[in-house]
Amino acid sequence: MKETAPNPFINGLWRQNPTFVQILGMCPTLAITNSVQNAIAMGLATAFVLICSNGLIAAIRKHVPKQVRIATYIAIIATAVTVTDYLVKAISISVYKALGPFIPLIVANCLVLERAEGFAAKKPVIPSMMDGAGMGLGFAFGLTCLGTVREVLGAGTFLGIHLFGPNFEPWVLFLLPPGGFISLAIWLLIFASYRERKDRRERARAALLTVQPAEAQS
Amino acid sequence: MTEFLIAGGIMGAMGATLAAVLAFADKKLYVYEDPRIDEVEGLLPKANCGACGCAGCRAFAEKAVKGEIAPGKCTVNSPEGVAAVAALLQIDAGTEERRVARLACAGGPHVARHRALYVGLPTCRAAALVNGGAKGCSWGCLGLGDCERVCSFQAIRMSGHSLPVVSESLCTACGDCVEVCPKQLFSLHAVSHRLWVACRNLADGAQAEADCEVACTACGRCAVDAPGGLIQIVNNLAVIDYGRNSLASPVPTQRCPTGAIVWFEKDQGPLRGPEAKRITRQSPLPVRAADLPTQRATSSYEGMHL
Amino acid sequence: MTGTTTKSTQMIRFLGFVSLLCGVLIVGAHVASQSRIRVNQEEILRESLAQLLPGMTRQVIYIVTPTGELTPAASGESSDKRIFAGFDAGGKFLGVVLEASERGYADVISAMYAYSPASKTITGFSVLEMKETPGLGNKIGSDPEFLANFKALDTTHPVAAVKHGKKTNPWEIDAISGATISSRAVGRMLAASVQEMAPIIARHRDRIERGN
Amino acid sequence: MNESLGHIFVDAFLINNFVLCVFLGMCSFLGLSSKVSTAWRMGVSVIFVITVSAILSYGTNLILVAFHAEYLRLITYIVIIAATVQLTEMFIKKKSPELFRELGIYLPLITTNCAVLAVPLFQTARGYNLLQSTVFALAASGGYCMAMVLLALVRERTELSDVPSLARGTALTLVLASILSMAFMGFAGMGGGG
Amino acid sequence: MNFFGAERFFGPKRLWRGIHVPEHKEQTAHLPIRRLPFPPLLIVPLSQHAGKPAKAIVHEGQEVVRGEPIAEADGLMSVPMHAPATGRVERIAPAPSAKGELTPAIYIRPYPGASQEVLYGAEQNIDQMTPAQVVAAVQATGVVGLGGAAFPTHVKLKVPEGKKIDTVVVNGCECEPYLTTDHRVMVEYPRQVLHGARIAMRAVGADRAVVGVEDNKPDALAALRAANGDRPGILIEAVAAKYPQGAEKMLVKVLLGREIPSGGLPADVGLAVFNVATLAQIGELLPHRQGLIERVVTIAGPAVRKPGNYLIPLGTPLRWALEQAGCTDQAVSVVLGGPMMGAAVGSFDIPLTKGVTGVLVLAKGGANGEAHVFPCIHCAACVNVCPLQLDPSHLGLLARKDRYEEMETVYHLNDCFECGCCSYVCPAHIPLVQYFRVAKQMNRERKARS
Amino acid sequence: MSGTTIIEVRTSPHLHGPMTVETIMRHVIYALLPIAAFFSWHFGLSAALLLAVTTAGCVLAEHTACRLSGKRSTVNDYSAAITGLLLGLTLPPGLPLWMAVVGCLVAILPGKLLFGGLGSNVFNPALVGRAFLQAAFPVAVTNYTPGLAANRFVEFIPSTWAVPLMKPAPLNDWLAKVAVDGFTGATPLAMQKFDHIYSELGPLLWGLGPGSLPGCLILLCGAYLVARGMMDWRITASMIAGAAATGGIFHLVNPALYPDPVWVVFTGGLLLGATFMATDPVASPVTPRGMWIYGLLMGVLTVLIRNLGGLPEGVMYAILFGNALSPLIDRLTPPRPYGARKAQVPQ
Ligand SMILES: Cc1cc2nc3c(=O)[nH]c(=O)nc-3n(C[C@H](O)[C@H](O)[C@H](O)COP(=O)(O)O)c2cc1C
Ligand SMILES: Cc1cc2nc3c(=O)[nH]c(=O)nc-3n(C[C@H](O)[C@H](O)[C@H](O)COP(=O)(O)O)c2cc1C
Ligand SMILES: Cc1cc2nc3c(=O)[nH]c(=O)nc-3n(C[C@H](O)[C@H](O)[C@H](O)COP(=O)(O)O)c2cc1C
Ligand SMILES: Cc1cc2nc3c(=O)[nH]c(=O)nc-3n(C[C@H](O)[C@H](O)[C@H](O)CO)c2cc1C
Ligand code: SF4
Ligand code: SF4
Ligand code: SF4
Ligand code: SF4
Ligand code: FES
Repeated sequence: MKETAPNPFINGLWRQNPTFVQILGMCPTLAITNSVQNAIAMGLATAFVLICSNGLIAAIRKHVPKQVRIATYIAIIATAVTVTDYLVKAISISVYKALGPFIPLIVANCLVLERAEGFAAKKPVIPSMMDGAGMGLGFAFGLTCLGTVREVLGAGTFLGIHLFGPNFEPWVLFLLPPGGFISLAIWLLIFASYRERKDRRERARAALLTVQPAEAQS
Repeated sequence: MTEFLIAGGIMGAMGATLAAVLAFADKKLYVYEDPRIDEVEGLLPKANCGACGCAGCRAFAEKAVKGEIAPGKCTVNSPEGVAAVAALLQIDAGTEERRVARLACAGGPHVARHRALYVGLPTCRAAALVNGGAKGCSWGCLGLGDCERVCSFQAIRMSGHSLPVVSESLCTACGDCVEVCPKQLFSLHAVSHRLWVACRNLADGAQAEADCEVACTACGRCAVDAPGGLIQIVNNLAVIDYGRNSLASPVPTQRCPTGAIVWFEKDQGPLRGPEAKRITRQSPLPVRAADLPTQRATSSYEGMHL
Repeated sequence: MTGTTTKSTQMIRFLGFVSLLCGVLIVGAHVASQSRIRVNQEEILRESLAQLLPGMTRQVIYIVTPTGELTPAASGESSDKRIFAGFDAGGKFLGVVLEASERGYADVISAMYAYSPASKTITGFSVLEMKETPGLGNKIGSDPEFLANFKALDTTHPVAAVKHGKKTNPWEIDAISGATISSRAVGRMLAASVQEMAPIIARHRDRIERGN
Repeated sequence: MNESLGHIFVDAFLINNFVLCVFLGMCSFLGLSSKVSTAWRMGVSVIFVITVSAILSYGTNLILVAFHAEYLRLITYIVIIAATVQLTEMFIKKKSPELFRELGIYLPLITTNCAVLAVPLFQTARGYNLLQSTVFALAASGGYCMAMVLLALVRERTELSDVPSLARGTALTLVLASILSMAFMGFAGMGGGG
Repeated sequence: MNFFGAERFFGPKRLWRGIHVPEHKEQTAHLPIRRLPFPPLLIVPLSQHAGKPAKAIVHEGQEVVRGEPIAEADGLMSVPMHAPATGRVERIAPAPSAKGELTPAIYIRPYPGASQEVLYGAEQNIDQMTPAQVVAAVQATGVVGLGGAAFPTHVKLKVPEGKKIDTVVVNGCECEPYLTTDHRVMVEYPRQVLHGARIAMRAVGADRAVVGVEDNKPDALAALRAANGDRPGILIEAVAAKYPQGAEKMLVKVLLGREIPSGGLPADVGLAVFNVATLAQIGELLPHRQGLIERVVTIAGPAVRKPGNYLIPLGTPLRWALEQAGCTDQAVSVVLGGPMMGAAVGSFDIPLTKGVTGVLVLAKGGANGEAHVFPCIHCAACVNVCPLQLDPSHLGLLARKDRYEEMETVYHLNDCFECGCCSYVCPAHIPLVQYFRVAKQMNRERKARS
Repeated sequence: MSGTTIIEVRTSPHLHGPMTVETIMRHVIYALLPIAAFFSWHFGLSAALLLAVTTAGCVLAEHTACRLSGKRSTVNDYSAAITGLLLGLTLPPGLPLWMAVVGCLVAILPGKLLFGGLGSNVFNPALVGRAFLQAAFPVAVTNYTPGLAANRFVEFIPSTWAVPLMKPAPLNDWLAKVAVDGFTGATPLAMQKFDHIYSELGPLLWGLGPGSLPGCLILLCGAYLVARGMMDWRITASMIAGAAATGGIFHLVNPALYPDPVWVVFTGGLLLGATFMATDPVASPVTPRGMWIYGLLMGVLTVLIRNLGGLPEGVMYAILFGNALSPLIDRLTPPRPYGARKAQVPQ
């Protein structure tokens, strides 16, 4: 049974976080996060696309013939992305340059289609937009986490501010592809150990509550 | 304005063309699949345990949709889940009495002797292949916990005395432990089968008791106490006829001298009768000091128990 | 809807309609943002030119035809080979800016540099696009020590990069330590570009300096 | 630009491997690489989809350029890809239901595999001709397939060992991917330089 | 050390893979075969061979004469049993066995002072028998493979439909450390061995026999060569000592360059393989129409007081045999068979049967000592020594994860004959063979279920 | 013992050969010691300290990590010490120690323990550590100081003591002080690749160039392990053969640009890699044919990366790539089982 998610917004932000739990939308997650600034910009752009596309798709969901549903969703997403693309270009060329070829690729960000199929296609407009916002911000949060590790270690800065003084030896690796993988792995390990510790605590509590099964009592 | 016309034209034409292609392909390549299969699968616990007898949950869903299997056959599903599947398919849930795994041995190392020390892979399977395991009773549990490891539902826990304890609530009757146990000590029984002989030893009484303090010695008291034919002594062992389970009660356990016959009270585990030997020992019995003929002494030969 | 195949014509009509709508939306966004984007792009171009030719306020763009002739280009349009001539507020000719590219460590590096036809020196250098290793190769765009090479780089002799600390001649580029490959790529890029463009510029020097 | 076909191939296949160096197609790379059999089937499906859609997009681009409607590139490309994927999906479902089951939710997700969209976009941006585009598409998708299979191979191997529970799953996969990508750094600069 | 494997190209024929194990044969190789007295009680299991158990033809309380049949063969895949001593049948009841289960057995209490002379039997002329009659006569002797497998010998003598056997291979390798039964049999009974070989040749219609003897037994080679003289038909070949050369698949490859197909039989490549002791028994028993009632067993090992080769009545309890030979208090485990393939026993109340080639009493702290098991480091030592060219490394890794089916279908688990080379060399001390046994068992059960 | 012997039941075989993992690893360390001694003699105190730090770092990292996760410490199998020694031998002697420690942590934690410890790692841990360092601190890791400096036993190379996380101070002053003539800081390979300057071959054989170890000594130490049956010579042989052959082809095509095969084999880390790293049993194939293919592949790849790539050295990348391929090689080259018609490639 589908769990009754209390709030689609919180759901995307934390419980079903696209980066750390669902492992979706990985390309921008790994490619764009070598600075915190880029990470935030990309996260917000994606969130914007998600909100628009979820809303639009939810609005027409009742009329879509099953066989062309993917093509339809994709067309809608692509429209939202192209519009975003122009918007970003119009607002700031330097941000546009940093996000490079990855804005058009938001179209192909699995996260967006997954939400279209998995949520917007079934739910009304408002919750869908909430979901889009939650997922989008969750995604932005994930990117920022990653961007932080990579920028701090890779350049010794956070949002461009030097943290360790000019003599810091940057860990170039973290700006390179392997560093992307490693940073995400580090975050996943942190979350896993957190979860494991929580589990262990819960299990210990459960053990105190249950009666030990009796073995051949005499 | 021309831009709008061109864009509209191109996009409209492309959309229509692709839709036409897809529509055509859809006619040619369409495979009918009952959408209810997916829906049923969504309602299953996804344990893929095989307790239902199908190869995984999807196979169960396929069969359930075809009406070949009742939703209730999935014993892992919650009652609400079963009801939901049944409601979806508009059929009867078809409930089945829940079964659990029961162990036919109570001889931990504190009551059952080992005749040698087994050294090797710490699994029952491996131990059983070396001379049948090092236990004195060649039917008994080897205590190395293959069943605990194989149970995907954490329903088996090895007790402090290296005996598996099955949790009645967690066991889904998937049968994995039945298959893995090299001594075939597990069997699946309806939970209502509460009278139980926790022993498989076929040796005669004296030998059985020498090997294990809680063995069934085939003394026959339970059989005498039980109503008509419920318990019989076959091959030096008490055997319960579960066809007459309605007659079962804790009474036959009352006079059992070793406590080999027990009554499972829900959530309390096996209960022995009041006359059963009290076992206060916690530590394992020493491995029987091997009467390895270290001297050339023909006279010691009389020690051979035959 | 379960189990029933939707009518093909309905599918075609639906998808056609949605696509049409999307197309219109996109064009709308395109048209609406077009002017703003152009302004932005020109701004960027001017900024980067001004960086190379300090004091520049006006640029004239020429396209080099395959035969080596110059034709003026409408601003903002990109094409093969371009020469930007820069003038200050007083209309004084400051120098030309040229584009060049070469394969670096990771991928192609493309850059712009300022060239003074009068002194035959390179007077400025800035990277447009590169994928050199951050913190290493990408210093060719930011390292002040490296950029100092381009205050007045002699081009009468073919330009070349030498290892860090080994610069002895005015036509040599002092490489970035640890990024010699990228530095050498810059050297090769400039050498090739100057070799090709200098004669053309020399031929049309008058016209360029006049700015028509 | 007039790159040689060999150079285009080596560049897209090894040096700027789509998966390990450019970060495209990550989701399926991480999600579908637990078994070699699945990984390589997915890889082959992607090779097919990418090559077909690259050729179709090349044609589409010609039309768009003719009408000065370049702004429609993104949407036309992606819709064409979506249609190609859906056709492939129908085809596989008909011909090999068990493969279909194995690729499961990931088949429709080929559409949203960034690598698939990136190829037409890159080829347009770099002004490749039809032949170059095809080679580029083959190399990029071949590189994707290779990386997939490599990762699946090493993942299958880790299945035989006792990975600490902490690292089991995606974290270990990411570490493997990261080491693989370090190994691929050896190819960097193979295209030129020194 | 085996540097570039150059020694392969010199010297006698040899096995390429496999291992060199310390032989420890000096303990008993020079000791002549001696008889052991009758124990107070003999336990003759009805199943001492591979195949169907025999059917008892005596009843409790009945008196039997040494050599008299007491159980008859139950079909083709079965052999009769004979009374190992003159005495009385005390009972017919289950008895413990080396496998750990109880199996039916005939308990015979020999009369005190009973003679070791065999009083039963009658002469028969083999030369006038057809091959089928020879096979029947061999079955009547109750002889099974004495090389360890205890496979009924007459079954091997019956040429399968459509096959032709051109050569009888006589296996005198005895590659297992400690064991010297075949060695002593060859030294002391060379004529019986050769006679048995000729009987086998007649039965299978082969015109040639090859005896393979490892070159660490020069006296056995000499004795066989002397006994054979220059009679044609039997070729006696020395092969360089290496374990497990005695396995028929290996020996056949080394001697004749033939490979028995996977899952096939020697007959598939025109061969029949017999152990020297098996043939010696046939050569000895068949002319007198007698039955197999005793066999040579090596009792050896670091913890034995009086090691030696003993002629032991079948059904002698292990405890009796050990008491006769005596153990030191260093003893820690007792193995039936050789140290590489033999099974350790946990009970001394089991009888010695036709398949027991040796009894080893191992001491504490020997090579058998406690060792820490490391993870597999993929060192490939096991792959390099596996005589069947399997991949024990992967098999072991898969077994750890219970992936038994894959082991069988992809990695040829069922070809493994459990020689133990891989476990022997594994620096990580992984009990590979034990894993493989469990895996095979699990696969068998899975197949039986479905 | 009062005659109450407990008998044990075990499975066959009841004998075991003399080899254990622990002995093998110990002997690998013995074989590495002469090389480590040479390294320390050649570069002096800093090198010795570097080796000590990497070895201790790896051992401590493994010990602590095991303890923290509540397991028995596994350092007594000596494999962590090998990792440390080899990591140290692949690093330049003046590397800041804090970077060396980072390398140890990476080698042992994600490189080994994350996979499940000894025997489970897919990639060679020492090389994972080294690859990480190379990518993280490319300048520091390729910065070689001159060997045989006069004061090498008296003072440390200053960069050794760089403050953690900070850049090492430039070495120019120190270099001027030790006054090594014509020293460029480049390894012979880098000089050949970027400046087309060939170092003399003779000193290379004896390891007297900067950044190179004595080829002959390495081969000798490897031969010791082979003779004791603790290492497989096939991988080493085929890797050298592969590199020499590929190098030879390049040399024939353009002798001016590409060095000759002997030079190829004796420079850079090739011999150390082929002898001690490519042969790491854990990450290499187990099948006999597989070993040949594996070695050849790495040899060829090394030279391709060296000659065509942007980096002067390719051994590390070639071995890591080989490690990644070794499961595939194992699958494609199963031994032909006795009695089978032909080897079957598992699916
Ligand atoms: C991960 C990595 C990235 C590198 N990136 C660059 C780069 O972008 N540009 C460059 O010139 N050298 C780069 N190099 C270094 C070169 O391989 C080479 O060592 C260096 O250019 C030689 O310069 P040097 O002679 O000053 O030491 C990189 C090395 C590594 C390991
Ligand atoms: C099921 C089965 C059937 C056999 N049938 C024959 C047979 O027909 N002819 C034959 O010569 N050997 C036959 N053998 C004997 C084997 O070839 C082999 O000699 C025997 O298993 C003992 O070999 P080992 O000691 O190497 O395990 C058979 C074996 C088995 C297991
Ligand atoms: C690993 C292994 C080692 C063996 N070693 C011997 C041996 O040394 N001597 C021997 O006679 N049989 C040995 N055998 C048994 C032979 O394979 C074969 O079964 C026997 O020679 C057949 O003769 P039999 O049936 O007369 O015993 C060995 C079998 C295996 C699997
Ligand atoms: C011949 C041989 C070579 C080895 N080479 C390496 C090596 O290059 N790097 C390393 O970390 N460990 C090496 N080891 C040690 C050990 O195998 C390694 O730490 C494992 O990879 C840890 O699982 C080697 C061991 C042996 C026996
Ligand atoms: S393994 Fe046994 S105990 Fe566990 S769920 Fe299955 S039947 Fe029950
Ligand atoms: S019940 Fe069976 S499997 Fe479980 S511990 Fe006992 S012998 Fe082992
Ligand atoms: S795998 Fe089997 S046949 Fe091969 S060495 Fe091991 S035990 Fe012997
Ligand atoms: S000998 Fe042992 S450690 Fe070596 S590969 Fe085989 S199983 Fe692994
Ligand atoms: S975001 Fe690129 S494949 Fe998922």
